[in-house]
Amino acid sequence: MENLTFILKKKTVTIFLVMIAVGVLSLAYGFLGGVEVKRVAANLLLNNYYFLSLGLIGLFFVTVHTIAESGWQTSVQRVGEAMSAYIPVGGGLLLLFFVLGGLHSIYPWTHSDHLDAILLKKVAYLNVPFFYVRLLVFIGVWSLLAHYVRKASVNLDLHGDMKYFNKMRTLSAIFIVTYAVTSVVSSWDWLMSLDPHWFSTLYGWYIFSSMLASGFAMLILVIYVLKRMGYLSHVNDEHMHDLGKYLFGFSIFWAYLWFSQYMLIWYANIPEETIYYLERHKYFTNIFYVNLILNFVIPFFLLMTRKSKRVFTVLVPVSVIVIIGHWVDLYMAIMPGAVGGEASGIGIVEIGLTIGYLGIFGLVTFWSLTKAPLAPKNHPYYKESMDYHTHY
Amino acid sequence: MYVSPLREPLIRGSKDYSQVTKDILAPMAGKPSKYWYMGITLSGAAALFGAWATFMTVYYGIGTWGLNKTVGWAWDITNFVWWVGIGHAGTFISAILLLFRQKWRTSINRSAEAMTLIAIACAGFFPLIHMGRLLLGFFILPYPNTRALWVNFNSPLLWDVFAITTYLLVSLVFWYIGLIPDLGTVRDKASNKIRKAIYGFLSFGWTGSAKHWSRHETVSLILAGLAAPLVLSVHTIVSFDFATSVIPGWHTTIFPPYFVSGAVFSGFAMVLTLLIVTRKALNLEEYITVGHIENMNKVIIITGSIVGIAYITEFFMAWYSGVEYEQYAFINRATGPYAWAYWIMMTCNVITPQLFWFKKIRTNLVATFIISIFVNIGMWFERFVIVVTSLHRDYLPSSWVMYKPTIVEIGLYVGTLGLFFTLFLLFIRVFPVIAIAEVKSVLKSSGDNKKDSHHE
Amino acid sequence: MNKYITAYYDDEEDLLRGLKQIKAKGIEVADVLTPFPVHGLDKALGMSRSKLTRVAFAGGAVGAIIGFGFQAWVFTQAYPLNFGGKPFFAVPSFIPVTFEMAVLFAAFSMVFAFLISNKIGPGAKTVIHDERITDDRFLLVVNVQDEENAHTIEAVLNDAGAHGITLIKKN
Amino acid sequence: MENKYFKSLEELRVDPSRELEEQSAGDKSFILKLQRESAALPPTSRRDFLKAFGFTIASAAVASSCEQPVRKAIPFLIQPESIIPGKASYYASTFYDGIEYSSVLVKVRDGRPIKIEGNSLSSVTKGGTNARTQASVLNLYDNARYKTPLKDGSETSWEQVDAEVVGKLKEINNRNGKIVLLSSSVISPSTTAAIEEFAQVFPVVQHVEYDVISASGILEANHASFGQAFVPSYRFDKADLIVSFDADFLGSWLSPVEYTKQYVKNRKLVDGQKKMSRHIQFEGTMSLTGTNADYRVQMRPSHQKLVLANLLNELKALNGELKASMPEVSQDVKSLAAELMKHKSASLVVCGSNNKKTQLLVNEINNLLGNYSVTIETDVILKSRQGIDSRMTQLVSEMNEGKVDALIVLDVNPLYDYPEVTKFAEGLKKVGLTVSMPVVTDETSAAVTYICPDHHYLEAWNDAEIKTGFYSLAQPAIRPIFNTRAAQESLLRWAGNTTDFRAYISNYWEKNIYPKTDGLFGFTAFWNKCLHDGIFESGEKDLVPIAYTNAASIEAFESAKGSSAGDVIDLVLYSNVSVGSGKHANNPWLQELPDPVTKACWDNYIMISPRLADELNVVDEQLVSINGSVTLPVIVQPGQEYKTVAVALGYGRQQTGVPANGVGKNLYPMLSLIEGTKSFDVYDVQLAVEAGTYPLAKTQSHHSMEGRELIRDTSLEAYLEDPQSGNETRLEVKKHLKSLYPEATFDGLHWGMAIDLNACTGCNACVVACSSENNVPVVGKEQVIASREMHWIRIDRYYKGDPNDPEVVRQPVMCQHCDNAPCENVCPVAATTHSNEGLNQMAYNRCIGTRYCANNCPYKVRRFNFLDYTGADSFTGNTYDPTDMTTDLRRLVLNPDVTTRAKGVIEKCSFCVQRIQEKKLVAKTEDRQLRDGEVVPACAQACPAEAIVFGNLNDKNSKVSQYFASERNYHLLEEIHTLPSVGYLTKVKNKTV
Repeated sequence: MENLTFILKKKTVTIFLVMIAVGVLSLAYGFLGGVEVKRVAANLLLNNYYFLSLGLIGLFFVTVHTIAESGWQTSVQRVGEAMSAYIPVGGGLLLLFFVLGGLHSIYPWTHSDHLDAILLKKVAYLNVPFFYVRLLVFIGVWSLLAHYVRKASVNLDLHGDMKYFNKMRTLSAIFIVTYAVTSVVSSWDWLMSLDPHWFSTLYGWYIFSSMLASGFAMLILVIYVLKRMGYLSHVNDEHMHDLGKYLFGFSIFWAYLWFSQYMLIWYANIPEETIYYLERHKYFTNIFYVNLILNFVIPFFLLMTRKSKRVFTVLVPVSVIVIIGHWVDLYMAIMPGAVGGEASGIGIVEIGLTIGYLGIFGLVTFWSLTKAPLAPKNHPYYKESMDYHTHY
Repeated sequence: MYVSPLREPLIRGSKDYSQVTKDILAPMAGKPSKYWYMGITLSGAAALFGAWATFMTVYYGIGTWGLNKTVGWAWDITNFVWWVGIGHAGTFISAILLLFRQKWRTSINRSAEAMTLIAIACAGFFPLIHMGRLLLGFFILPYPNTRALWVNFNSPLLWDVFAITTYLLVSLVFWYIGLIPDLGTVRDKASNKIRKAIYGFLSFGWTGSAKHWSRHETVSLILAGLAAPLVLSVHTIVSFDFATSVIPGWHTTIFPPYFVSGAVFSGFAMVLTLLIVTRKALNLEEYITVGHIENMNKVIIITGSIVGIAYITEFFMAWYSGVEYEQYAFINRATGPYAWAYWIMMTCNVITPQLFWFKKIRTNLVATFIISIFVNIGMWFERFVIVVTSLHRDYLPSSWVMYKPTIVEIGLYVGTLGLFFTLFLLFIRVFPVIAIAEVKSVLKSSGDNKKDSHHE
Repeated sequence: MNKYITAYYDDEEDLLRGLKQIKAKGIEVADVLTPFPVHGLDKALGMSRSKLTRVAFAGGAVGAIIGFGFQAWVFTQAYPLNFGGKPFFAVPSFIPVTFEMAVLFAAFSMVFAFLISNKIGPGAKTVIHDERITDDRFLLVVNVQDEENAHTIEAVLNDAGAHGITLIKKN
Repeated sequence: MENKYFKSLEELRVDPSRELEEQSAGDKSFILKLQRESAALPPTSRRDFLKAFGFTIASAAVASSCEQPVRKAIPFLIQPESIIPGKASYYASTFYDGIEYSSVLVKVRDGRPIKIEGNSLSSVTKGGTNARTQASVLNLYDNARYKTPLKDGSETSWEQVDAEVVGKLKEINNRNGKIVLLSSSVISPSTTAAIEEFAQVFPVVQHVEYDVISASGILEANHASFGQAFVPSYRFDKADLIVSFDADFLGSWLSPVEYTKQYVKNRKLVDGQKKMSRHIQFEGTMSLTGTNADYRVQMRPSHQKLVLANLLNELKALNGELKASMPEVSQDVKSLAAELMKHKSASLVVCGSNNKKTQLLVNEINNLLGNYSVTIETDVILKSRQGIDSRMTQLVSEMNEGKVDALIVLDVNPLYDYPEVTKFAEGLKKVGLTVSMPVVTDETSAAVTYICPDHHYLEAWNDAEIKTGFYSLAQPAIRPIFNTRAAQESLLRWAGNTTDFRAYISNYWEKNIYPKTDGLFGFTAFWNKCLHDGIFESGEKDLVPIAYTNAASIEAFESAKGSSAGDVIDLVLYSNVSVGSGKHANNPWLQELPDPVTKACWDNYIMISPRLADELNVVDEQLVSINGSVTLPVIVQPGQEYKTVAVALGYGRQQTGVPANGVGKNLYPMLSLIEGTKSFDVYDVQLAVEAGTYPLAKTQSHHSMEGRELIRDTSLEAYLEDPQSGNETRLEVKKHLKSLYPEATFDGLHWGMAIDLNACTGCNACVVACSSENNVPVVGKEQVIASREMHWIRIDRYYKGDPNDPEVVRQPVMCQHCDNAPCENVCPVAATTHSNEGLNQMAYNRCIGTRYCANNCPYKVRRFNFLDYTGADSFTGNTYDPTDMTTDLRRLVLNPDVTTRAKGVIEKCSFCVQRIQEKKLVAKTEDRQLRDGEVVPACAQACPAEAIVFGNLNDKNSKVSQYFASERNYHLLEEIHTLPSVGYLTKVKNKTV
């Protein structure tokens, strides 16, 4: 009989706390060790955005399958829900970051005395009060929906009442619709406006695809860790195969959007657009290609066969690579605008802060896992998930 | 495989395998109904109208259309993109839904794929006819010639040639591979010798061997895996036709996914339009159930909403860009001389499908039929808005003009509609409209008489 | 002399159950002909997974290489032309055609491999044992060495609930 | 390399004495002899031509077909000496159509003239041409030309005509009847001599000069002021302040090409020039000249006299005289007077009125300002306007009274363009002998008994003295295509003189003009030089009999004081830059040439002010009638004075060829005759809105730049302060001009073009020149309405500011030859690529007509052959040619160096690549580098304002490079990084901001 209740061991907590400590130390180093404030701020933004997005993808995973009336995912649904527990935490951290000077330090448009003709045209949108209004709306709506979805899911398991199942469907639909808009707009606000002159209509979806791939990689990793700890024995090869296919598919999807955006800008060669890639070509040449290799080439070739998606020996390394890869992708999105090519780099601050945030994320996720049985046995489709074969 | 009792059965009525065979082969047997004759007369007449328009275009030139120095593409490319979009549903249903294991696809994929093939044929007609020198159209192929001149691989139109050809061939193969076992069934059920010989030839000697089935499934799955990115690539490349340019309203990075989503949106709408009629006419209500229609309606909501978000994103980004040309292009769309087209597009594509949030509407066949027509209209106007309103007022106001279609252009469009329905009407007489073997494979798990005891 | 026995089931579950019994008796089932792909049949018959995927991969790789290589050759070696100031080696421009070629080659190589490995194709001559196997019958084929063997097999099949057990001689 | 100027074909004939020597030289000379003998046979003098004719039809067919088989080819059995196949010769000649003059070079390819270029040796036109001059080569191949002499409409022979006419003339002469010779102003000294000789033989001959667009007002005013009727030489280049009252001197007034040259010279801010004249235009309708003015003041024509009187009054006051009292006008004449006073002796006031009294006021104003002998030269007079209207009026009365027995019409068309046309027609019926000598079918010839068709000017010998001492010669560039005879020769023959006119001219020059030289090298050398150069400028002066007297002006001033500014609607009848007087209306190039102001072609229409349009509640294309007699569609014209409407003359031809017949309405009958003098301004007309609309062909329908910086302009003041002014954006744009891939480099040549927007007046000469050089098809009215005109170069015209009184800016736009061309990228078949000289090339053969390039061109300069406009398609019977441009005769004008395009093919400006190649070959054979300015595209060559400069951008010293380096230079839509090879220099207006 499988172990349904997750117990957070002290050892695990300690590991996460150590990671958090590493983060705090590197933050301190960043401020005291002569690293440019901009660079520290940009790193805080990067990690805040990254892990908040991973949490959101967790929720996305749960809700999208709920409205798709899909059954197989119920076996791993709790993991997605647990990831979504990070949303209020990450949202709070992000808010804190902006309030404590992050906004002013790296967003050129917040400097009202430096606005040029083009930026002046955008003031109706790019202004500090409106920015905060949007920020609060996004974080608030996400956190609330995460909370209610989770609540409905737990209730469904507790009471097995179809009322909760329907409620969950409704909430999921609301989240999907909201998230479709907010993920796009938030990426404009928090990332694209770092290069305030530049614009690309695809940007929101591109960032979303990036987060989607890394979110699924994180989901796989958490499942792997749980399985290593002896949980989730009901999750079999078939489920991993499906998750692997997602990772494979979303990596291709990301590459598709990356190519679409790059090629179209490359092709038309209009200066107001090409400036974005010119900066990245000039100062981040290696990272530019590393990004493609980590996020497309490696997952594409390694996850192509059926077997590789079913064994952890391939799936886990690829997931780790993809998580690093999309961190790099975000790095490429943020640094040139926020810090500039010459002042950027990858050093203690970058690595340490990421470890720190990973610690927070892990802690919150695993803490959340303890709050409900790992298998939602009363979910109406749970049985389907258990009797699940893919013969391809 | 276990299926939750919550799920609605995909096949209604208590049926055994033999009954399934009989039901699905019924429309192929006997004499066609008088409605069939009326239909084919009407669509044939429309196709003849198109043939006349084709002659006019080829003989007298593109001058028989309403194009001018500024608007170089209008109905031709609008129709092309519209048809290509429609041609996305079949492969989407077969490939992507297969990958996502949506069993409800089995009842609709055959006809949707056939519709796809016919739609691509209709679509492919437009890039050909739009050439000023159709007879020299073979220049577009990279063949060795005396001047050692190749083609321009930078041109999205050339990518189109590769994409559309590949898509047509792969879709055809995909469709036919799926059709082989069913053709075996037709062959074995044929009472007449000639029929037997023909279907015997077409069925490639299918025996139903377990090994063959195993390979058949592998092939189907890999083809689905190949067709899924292919279907994305086709409309992506079509979108590149516009997005690579420098024309405001054309050059925007969101086009690739937005076009794909719009294509699936319009494709599903056309599938709905066809199937709502077909299921009734061919008595296939038990196979193509309201549940199927509802599922398709859900896809319509999703893709319609994605398209809506893309419209709004584009509009916002035009303002946000601060580029005056970009801004004007969008103001002109919404308020310029073609604003009516824009608002038809907005109403049909963004507002109408939202009605499907109501279960009552998305399970109502009449409402679905009407909305599917609306979506078809809206998606036509979307392409019209993109092609014509962007071109007719671009950078230099001195060249701004208006465009009006001529009877020849209308003829070409009506002609392809005629061709489309003619071929579809022939298809339902010649091939099984539902994948017999696939339906049988889900009959036990998702039929009305499924055995709940199974696989405990 | 080549002989074999055919027998049929009316339901795939009976077939799978029967197969288990037959296999347990050590009788090798040569083939099963079904009207649709029966889930679990390949396992029950002990078939290995198809290698068609490898053909597809190889085809795709060849297509991609040909596609990319040809474009690169045309633009840099055969006839370099200045198109709007784009570089001759215009990699982003080559991607779409490369992709399409890869898909085309992969699909067709696999489909041809499928037809060849199954020995089916336009005008292929195959034996149709029973016209209802494409309708609602699940037919077993068991090869027979001699008369005695045939009886044993017939008995086993009968036990396993198969109908219409027939011995067929082929010359 | 300079153009090679050849003498005529006839001049190049082999000296007969050499023939004998050659006879022994074997086969080759025998062949030569055969050729000469055949050429010597009387009727076969046309054979050389026919050979060339046959060949050229064939080559036109070859040239015009992309894949058609050659249907007919007649090879040269014997190569004519002066024709090198594939190589063009240039002959100097003179264009004069009775209205306008240009000294020209005629480009002849394989025996046929195919292009007119300006002759830069002439100090009158200085190499400039206008649209009509450029188009005149097509008149040579007019389908509607008379092909033989005719009597009562049926073919006859010259002998017959000569016999009959001479008989009748003698009879009239004997009975002391009256023979009238009706012509436009004759500027040819030899023609004048011939007419005199004719008049000597027939003393009853009276010569009446009838100018369609007459200058009677000036002639008569000057007669009153100076004692002689003449048009003086205006010097716009010497004036720092130009004030024009309704004189469209850049478009149609007197000598526009000459004036454009002068005007622009004083306004071009290049090569270090910092000075610029100021131009103030008072006018009612929006004229080409008005749109170029620094200040444009609206003035109703009926107020003109009063405005001038007020101005004179103010000037007098400034001169210390007592200010007379008179009705005031709304225009600010006071400050104008002050400004004029500031520029005393350096100003120029001109007036387009044909009223003697008005012109007298102008004379007095110029006199007060001391402009005579400075900006108005009275000792060099313009001879193209000598006709006094009242003489014609008198002639018509006499005809009606039956006093005229014979009327010989020398290529004028009063039955079309005389105001009281019915009266003339009535009178004509009463004339016993009527003879006409036209080139092309016209209304007058249709009503006469004898038609003695004249040569086209490219087939004929002629001479001219456009201004005192400025002589030029015209020589044939082709043998007469039809059985025509020079009009002068007809007159001489009737007078009993059988000398051919070439000899006659040469004799005349030997006797009368050669003596004006120092005579150092003998007459033959002089004659050859004049033929080669096309011109001879003697420097002689024409002295007026008396010094300026202002008595008549004072009288005019006194009478003007009594007039008042009425509140009526005035009608201005103007001649535009395309069909002009209507004489060349049968020229498809001109019919399709969009008006520089309205951008409409293929019709005339009523230009109406926005205010009046609102009052009448009419919009464009609404039919409106004038005085109940003429109904035309309206065009709402910004800048039009509130109650001034205008309609172009020159339309409504009924009896000429296919393109012109029935196009527009004839407005000549609306001209008012005031005391026998034509008034082109008709006061107090009644407008009535009629039912229905009428579609007009316009090549531009949107008139605002929508705030885009397409045409950049500034004021002179701002420019002097900061040369970058008006072009500040460029600095910003240049900073951001970055590319994702290395910019292409061009070693050797990199062609570029710079256009000085300050110089361009919008006269459209370049458009016709381009069509002529590049075989641009004419598509006809319906296709222009469908926005399918094919012009490779267009002049965009935008309005800025108040729609009731807008500023007008213009910009010639052709293919920008972008180094990052969006069009090239997208052609699937590689039909358009970039050359290693920076040219954006089109391979017509390769084009399959997807039109993708045209869509993706941000400048919209690519043109598509929507139908088979040229007859070059592979299908037969589908040619779309509403203007008969594809007849064998018309096709002779095709330039064999440029492929005619088939149906379904994209075409566009090539920077005249054929000219580039030609000059490159010349440089190569001469083993040297190309020189700057050696390659001149057709548009640049034709431009009378020298606004277009072409050359090698890699050569930093080239003129185009210097233009590109100018602060004023910018590129159209530079911000999208197309890297155009065409630059524009900002427009500078001498305006106080």
